[in-house]
Amino acid sequence: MANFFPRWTNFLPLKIAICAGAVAGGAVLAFSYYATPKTLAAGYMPSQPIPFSHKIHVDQLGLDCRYCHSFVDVAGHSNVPSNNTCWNCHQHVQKDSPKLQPLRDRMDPLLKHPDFGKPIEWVRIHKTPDYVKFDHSAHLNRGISCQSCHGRVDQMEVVYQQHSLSMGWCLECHNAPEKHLRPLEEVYNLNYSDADVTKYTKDAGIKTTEDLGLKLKEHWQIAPKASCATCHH
Amino acid sequence: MSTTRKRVYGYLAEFSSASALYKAAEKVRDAGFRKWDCHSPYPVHGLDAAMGMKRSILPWFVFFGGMLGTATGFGLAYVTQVEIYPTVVQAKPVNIFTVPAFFPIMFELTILFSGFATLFGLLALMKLPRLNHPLFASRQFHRATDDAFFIAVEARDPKFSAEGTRKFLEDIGGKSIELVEEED
Amino acid sequence: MATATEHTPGPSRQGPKLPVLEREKLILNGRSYHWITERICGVLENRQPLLWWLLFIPSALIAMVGVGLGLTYLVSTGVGVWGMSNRVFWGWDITNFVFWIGIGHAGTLISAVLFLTRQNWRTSINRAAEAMTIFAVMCAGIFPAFHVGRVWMAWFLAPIPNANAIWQNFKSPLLWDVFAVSTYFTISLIFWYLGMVPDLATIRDRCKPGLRKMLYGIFSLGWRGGNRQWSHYEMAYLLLAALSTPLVLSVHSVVSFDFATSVVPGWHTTIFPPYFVAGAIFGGFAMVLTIMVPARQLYGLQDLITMKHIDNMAKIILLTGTIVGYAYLMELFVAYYSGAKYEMDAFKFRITGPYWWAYVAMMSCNVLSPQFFWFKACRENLWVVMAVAMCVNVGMWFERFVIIVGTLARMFLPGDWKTYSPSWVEICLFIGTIGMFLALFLLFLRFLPCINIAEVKWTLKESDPHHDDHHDHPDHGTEVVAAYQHELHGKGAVEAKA
Amino acid sequence: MSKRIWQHPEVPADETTVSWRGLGQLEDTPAFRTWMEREFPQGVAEMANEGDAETSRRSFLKLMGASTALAGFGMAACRRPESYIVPYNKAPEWVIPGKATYYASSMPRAAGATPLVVTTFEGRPTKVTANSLHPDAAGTDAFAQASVLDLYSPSRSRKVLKQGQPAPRADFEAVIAGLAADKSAKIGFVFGHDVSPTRARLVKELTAKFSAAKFYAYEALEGSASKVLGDGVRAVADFSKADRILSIDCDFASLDPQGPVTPFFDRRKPEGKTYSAKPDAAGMNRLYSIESAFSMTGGMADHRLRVRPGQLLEITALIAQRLQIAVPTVPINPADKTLKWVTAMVDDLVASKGKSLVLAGSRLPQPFHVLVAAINEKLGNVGKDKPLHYVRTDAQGLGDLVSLKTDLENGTVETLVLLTPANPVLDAPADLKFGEALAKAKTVIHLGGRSDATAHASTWHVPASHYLESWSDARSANGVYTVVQPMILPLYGECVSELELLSALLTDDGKLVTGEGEGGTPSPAHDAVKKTFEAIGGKGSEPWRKLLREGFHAGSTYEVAEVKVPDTAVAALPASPDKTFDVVFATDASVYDGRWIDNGWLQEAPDPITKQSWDNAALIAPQTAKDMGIYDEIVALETWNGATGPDGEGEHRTAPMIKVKVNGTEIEIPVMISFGQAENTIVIPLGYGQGFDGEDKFNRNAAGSAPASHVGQVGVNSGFNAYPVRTAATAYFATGATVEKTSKRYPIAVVQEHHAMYGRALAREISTIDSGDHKGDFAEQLHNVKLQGNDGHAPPNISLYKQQDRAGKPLLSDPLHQWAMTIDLSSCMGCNACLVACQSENNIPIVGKQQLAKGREMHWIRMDRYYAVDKGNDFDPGNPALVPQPVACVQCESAPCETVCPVNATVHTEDGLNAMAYNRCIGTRYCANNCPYKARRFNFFDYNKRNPLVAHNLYKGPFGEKQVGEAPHLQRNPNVTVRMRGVMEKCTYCVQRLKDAKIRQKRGQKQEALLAGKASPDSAVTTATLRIPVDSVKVACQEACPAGAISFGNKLDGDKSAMMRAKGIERNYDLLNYIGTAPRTSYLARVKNPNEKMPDHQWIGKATIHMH
Repeated sequence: MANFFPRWTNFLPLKIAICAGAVAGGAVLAFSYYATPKTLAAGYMPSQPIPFSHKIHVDQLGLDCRYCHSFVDVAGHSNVPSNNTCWNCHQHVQKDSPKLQPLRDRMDPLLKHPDFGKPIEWVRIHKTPDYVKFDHSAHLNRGISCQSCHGRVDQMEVVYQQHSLSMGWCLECHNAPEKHLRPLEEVYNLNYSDADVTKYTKDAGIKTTEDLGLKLKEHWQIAPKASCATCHH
Repeated sequence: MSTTRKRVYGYLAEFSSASALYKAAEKVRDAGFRKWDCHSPYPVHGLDAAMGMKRSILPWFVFFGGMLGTATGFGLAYVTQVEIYPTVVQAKPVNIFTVPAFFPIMFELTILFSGFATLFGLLALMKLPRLNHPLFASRQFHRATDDAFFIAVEARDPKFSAEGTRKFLEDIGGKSIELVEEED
Repeated sequence: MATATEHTPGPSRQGPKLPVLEREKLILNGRSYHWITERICGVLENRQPLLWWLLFIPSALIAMVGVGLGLTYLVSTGVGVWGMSNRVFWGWDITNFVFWIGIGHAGTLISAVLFLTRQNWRTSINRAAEAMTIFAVMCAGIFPAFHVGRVWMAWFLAPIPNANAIWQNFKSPLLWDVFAVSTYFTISLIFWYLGMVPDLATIRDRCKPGLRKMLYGIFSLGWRGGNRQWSHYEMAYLLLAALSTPLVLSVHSVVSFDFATSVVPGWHTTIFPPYFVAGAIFGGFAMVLTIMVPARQLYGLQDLITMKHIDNMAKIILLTGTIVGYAYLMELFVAYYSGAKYEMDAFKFRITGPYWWAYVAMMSCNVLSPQFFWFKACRENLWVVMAVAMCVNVGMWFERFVIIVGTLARMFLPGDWKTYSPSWVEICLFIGTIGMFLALFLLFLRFLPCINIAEVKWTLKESDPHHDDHHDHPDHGTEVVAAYQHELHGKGAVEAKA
Repeated sequence: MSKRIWQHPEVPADETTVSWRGLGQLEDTPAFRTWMEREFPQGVAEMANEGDAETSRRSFLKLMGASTALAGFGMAACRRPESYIVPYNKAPEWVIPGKATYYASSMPRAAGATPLVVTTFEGRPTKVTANSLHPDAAGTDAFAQASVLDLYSPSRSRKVLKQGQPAPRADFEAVIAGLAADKSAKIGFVFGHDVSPTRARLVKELTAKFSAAKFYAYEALEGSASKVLGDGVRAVADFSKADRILSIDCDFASLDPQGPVTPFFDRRKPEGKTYSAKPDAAGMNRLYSIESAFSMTGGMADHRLRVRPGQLLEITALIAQRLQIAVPTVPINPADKTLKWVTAMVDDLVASKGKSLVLAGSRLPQPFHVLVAAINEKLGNVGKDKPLHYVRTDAQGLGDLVSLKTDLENGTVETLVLLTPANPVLDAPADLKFGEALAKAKTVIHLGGRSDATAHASTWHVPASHYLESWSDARSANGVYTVVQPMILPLYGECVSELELLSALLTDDGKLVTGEGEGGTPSPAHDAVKKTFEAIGGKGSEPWRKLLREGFHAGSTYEVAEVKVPDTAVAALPASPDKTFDVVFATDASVYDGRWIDNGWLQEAPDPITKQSWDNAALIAPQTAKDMGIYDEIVALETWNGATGPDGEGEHRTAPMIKVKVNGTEIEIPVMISFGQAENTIVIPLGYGQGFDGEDKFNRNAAGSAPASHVGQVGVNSGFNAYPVRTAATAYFATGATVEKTSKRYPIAVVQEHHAMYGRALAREISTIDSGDHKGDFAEQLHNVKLQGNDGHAPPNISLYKQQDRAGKPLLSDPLHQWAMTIDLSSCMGCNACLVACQSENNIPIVGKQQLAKGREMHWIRMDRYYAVDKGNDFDPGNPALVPQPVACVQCESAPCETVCPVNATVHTEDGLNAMAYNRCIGTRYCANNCPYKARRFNFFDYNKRNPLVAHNLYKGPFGEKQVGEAPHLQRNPNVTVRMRGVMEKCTYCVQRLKDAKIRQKRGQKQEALLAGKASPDSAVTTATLRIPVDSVKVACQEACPAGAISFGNKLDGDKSAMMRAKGIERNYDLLNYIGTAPRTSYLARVKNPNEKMPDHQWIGKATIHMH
């Protein structure tokens, strides 16, 4: 009689266990890092049919967000401007820019382009699933800025998704809105900072935006809901 | 068996019955051996004492495993239900008074963790799985799982001596005494 | 369980004659260790009898068609292929779930509760009963897993940290169920497997080198039967038995909570947990008999699984059947005593309403048929035993059907009353699980030791290290002593020496 | 170029008001006026012309067709698929993406237009509701609610057909041009019975242009009242003035409207319409009903007499006789009981002279109308400020079907233009043989929404524009001028509206312009309507704008007609011979006369009386059924053991088929038991059996007379056609029918299988009088409402727990809103308006007959209807009380469903709703089992993705046919998730509306801050500013209810809210109170107002009062 299993097999179970543990642990870590909206959704930066620069229009030219997204504080849906909003200016400005050719094709009847009258298909960046009902106006009119969800769009040459927009991320703010609350006047000011706080209060104790947010939360009776029907119906 | 020189594992002696094994074990114990074992096809009662073994410490593993399970159950339920995201269901309170509803899961996790502690604790204590062992090289050892009773005394034991131990085993009634050597 | 006999002492004895309880032998005909090894290992080493194939092939086919195709169709098309409606939301699915999970309970009970209560007769049947537990829980698990509308979302049931920051509802009996059933399966599997390790080693040691030896070798983990292993092993076995006992009681209690914690009249009753547990043991033992009696004949294991085993199981069925019958009557009394119209009606409609036949089937199979076991002649007649066991299997299925469908079809508002009947898909799936259960059990017989070899050896008289000491003990009235008495005296002797 | 008037840098001061209309949210504040002026600006510079402005907002398909491509169901892949945002190229005015826009319009109908407010999303009409500003507003019924589905129906006709085959529209346009040129054309026009002033004006113009033109009006279920009252004269009831009402087989509350019905229901509430008064029986009206089968109205009656139709005239004559109106021609030999009943009733009518009202069913034969006119005259009920007055409508000088037939046969009419919504080839009286007459015409042009039998029998079939796509006008019951304005261009380019067709004929070149003209000029129908209106409302844009804004022209009514009391010497009707049966050809609550057969919502809505869906059946009283030998035993209303009925239950239920022979013809039809129906009477609803395909159980497609092409997917194989046995003389009922049993059986789908309450006090009822049964007087009965049934002896529920969170605050923590509802059974009649309204608001799918039979209906509201008959009733035990009870999720505060969900998919919201997160649901269905009200609905199949109407389709899984076409998706409410298979759903109090209202309210904070010029952190925000104004938000069922039975509001508003006042009254009780679920929806017990002198008074209002 001899041993059926060679001696090295004695260590095999331990090795397998260690390897399996490492693989499983690695998979969990990798999955929880890479397969979550934080990684999958944030940072999405598709190229658009017209390379519209928010930095130029907002930061340099000083356009208000609502010039183009005109219903954002009125409707749940934040509208993307229709072609004639662009055309209002761009039939006079940057008339020859090749980047704007798609717009001219659609808007200038003289070009007789086959696309005339058709809309521009912008690539959607910020998307919540169809079972999530996010209402822009509810947030903007209660002191949550564009910036809280979209980031510093005014600094973006090309718009990308800054935050995960996952439910957990939404809940962070719904459970502690003071970090994001600001005076209504500052909602469209993406540059809002601690320095702006003093404009709105004489209370020396309020120094940071969060301090002011706490005050606003109390004063405006802001109590964001966290139950399902707040967003799902 | 090859003739090359090999490391000796120890002696393996067969005994005729459980009672013979039992009596022999007492003698081996009294002779002061440490690295030895009795092999039988079923657990022979009282052999622990006959071999001078202490009670297994496995219950402690299981106790702590179980407590960990209870704590996990409670923590998982309480933290997720009361701390992180309290939900209102059937007007049940969202505070410490809701804990009775968590008892079933705390209980189940206690059992589950205890079970795993038993399994892994046992394997650790038995030093299994170990598929290769010198004893498997013995030509008669396979009967240990059928109908034979063996005592194996390891060469590592300080009292071991090639001749003395063999003689000792013969004296206490061992038959078919075999010098088991390690293979490689 | 034991018969008092007047024993005549041997001629060498002197002293008073003492009447003692002589245990019936668990293993008949004075079989040797090796005979036991040969016999049990022979089941899986020899060529399988033709009957095995005749049973296995149809079972496997039924399992593949019923479970495989049934589930494929179900998942691809929707729960609507079953017969449920917006009035009766559960039908055969949960009926089958409770039925199978109940069957599982006998295995754990035999291996754990009878172990703790030192019922050595369990050793011949516990392995098969535990296997039955595993397979029954597997069959049971299919139903709750696949009865959900979106099975691909069933992972929502697992408490995994997620980007949605939402968790399970730990107050839900259904979540308790998830934990209870998965724990039950895991612990049963561990228990079963650990119990099998020495026996796998036996088989390993009988194998010629080859694939079989490798597999048995791997799964026996290198077991050497050394007492330094046995010592921990026995402790582990004891601990697992101690863990399984409350577990098995909790599992069916938790299953019963699905009903008992609801507001539905006929479900909302505190007697459900003990009633369900008793019913589970009842149904489980019936299934053990249903399977073991033919297997015993098929493989010639009459010396290992003796009429004493069957007699004991029949008595347990009688006991638990009576408890179940008591529960049925007590339900009615509680409903009457509540004075609530809805409660009284629930039982009135159960008994006389559209599903009266199910109630009659339940009552006659579960309460009346076990009454035969009051008679020894019935307990000793294998045909009667099989017939009653089959009745109980059927009756326990109907019990769950009555509780679930009979109640839901006639709830609070007459405006929503509508009866339910299963579709062919549900029927196929149930038959498929029966096929799956049989197929798995036959595979078990084919590849694994169906009787616990080590434990059976242990129950032999000569396995007690002191079995031959007693001639020297003047305080013993007889040399023929029950095995457990040997143990007691053996321990005393050891302690005295130490 | 741009018309974007909203493109102001600053926000309009009060754009909080997007759903201002009918919501009562904005009183007539100055801010409101300012906003209105802005919304409808005068002379906005960018507008090229007015017509441009009118059409641009409706041009959604042209501009926005791609937007629906966005809705995709994407599993999270590694990288998500690219999706696009497709903005408008030229943004249409007033359309705010994602926000509803509301327009006032109306639905033209024979009994007067239903004034509506239409909800549109990005130009898609998705929901209609009553225009509560309209003086004739009376809620909506199921037909109006369901009409929006017809717009998107896949069965809708969308191609021009020539002889039943598709043909180019240009060919048809050439025909019209030819007709327009031929001024001597022998042309006939058949209209419906709806009244359109523009049409009346165009008729005059047509008469002027075409010298030989003839005009007719036809609808299948037309009555003969106008023959008695005079051409174009109608009787209109004012229920607010009627203390005592007698309905002679008149379902005025539902299928046979006689005037705005809401005031009738207001007076069914002893506490007054808004629950603000002390309960008082004196304010209630009393309804007597004499009918042969239960109608919705009969179910409301305080005293109801069941009479076979053959005896109805005798009873009517008896009433006349008691009022000293001689009716010598009708033999009157009433039974004792009947005589007592009638005598006491007439005494009561006489006692309320001038404040009583007698109504005869409009479909009853002429003698009834003669007698009833005389009776009303005698009782002094007619005139201004009286319960009844006669009006003269614009529909005058129109011939009937008999004269049309004659004209067709003798060649007076060669070209026939069929504009009626009826389907004369199918539904004209059989003895007229109208189909044969039609074949004699040279050209028949049929304008219709469905390609039905008439469409196939016509030379030309032209798809009609839906009323939500076309310009028109109409008059409501009292003649208020009401506009019909389009929300959207016709979905299909070939559609033509009635006025467009008439306008084209009036032009010289006969050019048919539909939808909008070249270059976006408005439709000729728009110009025609505007011209008509200028004559009524005055010229200039302001009255016109006001009309479009409000939907009606205030102050315009019909002129009152003087009606000479007709001669009472009426002809007796033929008596019912012995051992024969009377047959009633009933109006159907789902398909009406057959025109709605392709409307899935209506087909699926259970018949309010029989609870049958998708089919019709011959209804027979239990005793009659036994006498006929159909059943061996009398089918009991209630069995002691809850056993299934003799026909089985659920998917196994089949009905025995009988042969009914009447008027010399016979039909086969399944039988259903109907309780409370007169003996020896067979009621057969009309309108079914219009087309069959190979899936039909009896292979009726083989007969060829009703091919599947006559109906769409919804209506195919649905029911049995009773028109072939109906003659002109027996248009409403026939006598002398014989019945033969057959061995055949037919599967039927019945939503509610058990009709009694089984001793459970569910839908509670009390009466205003002490009937001497120890239940006391009105006050005592009111006091004991909460103690009826099991609740009288169940101990109170005491919770072990305090309902608190970690901080010790209450769980339902919202300090602003806590929603609740009451349903008043006293005014609920059990029609399906709420059910269908809910379906359209909440994207509820239909499931088809087979699924419905299994009990898988998806309606969030289950309209339970219970019959109750007192054991001691010796007056007429076969005439049970009918009590409806709509049950939707009652939003239990202590909801049993929530705790059992393992995944937290259904939890409570802070404001007291039982929320349902569809996307979290895995479908264990445990919640639904544990719901005592069975208010939850499970998506057993992907009803939204797999067409449930194709036979066996649901069972084909991935191989099944997908939902047909894109159009049905356009109806969906974008604010409500479309549920997939495997998830649970249920009523959530229209949470999308509540959320929308809250957001609008909170926006006010900003407005306030900006207007006051204060820095926003200093702006005052109080509970009052954040709370939605009292009762301003309405849920869909509440809005739809014509009876005002549903009150909804915020509990924290206290007694300012009608809902809270209703909760405070003694009639309020919780359904299944003893379980302790603490429902937020409670019910108000039904109050019957019997007459102590009536022989049956002691059995009235006793449905539940003796239960314990």
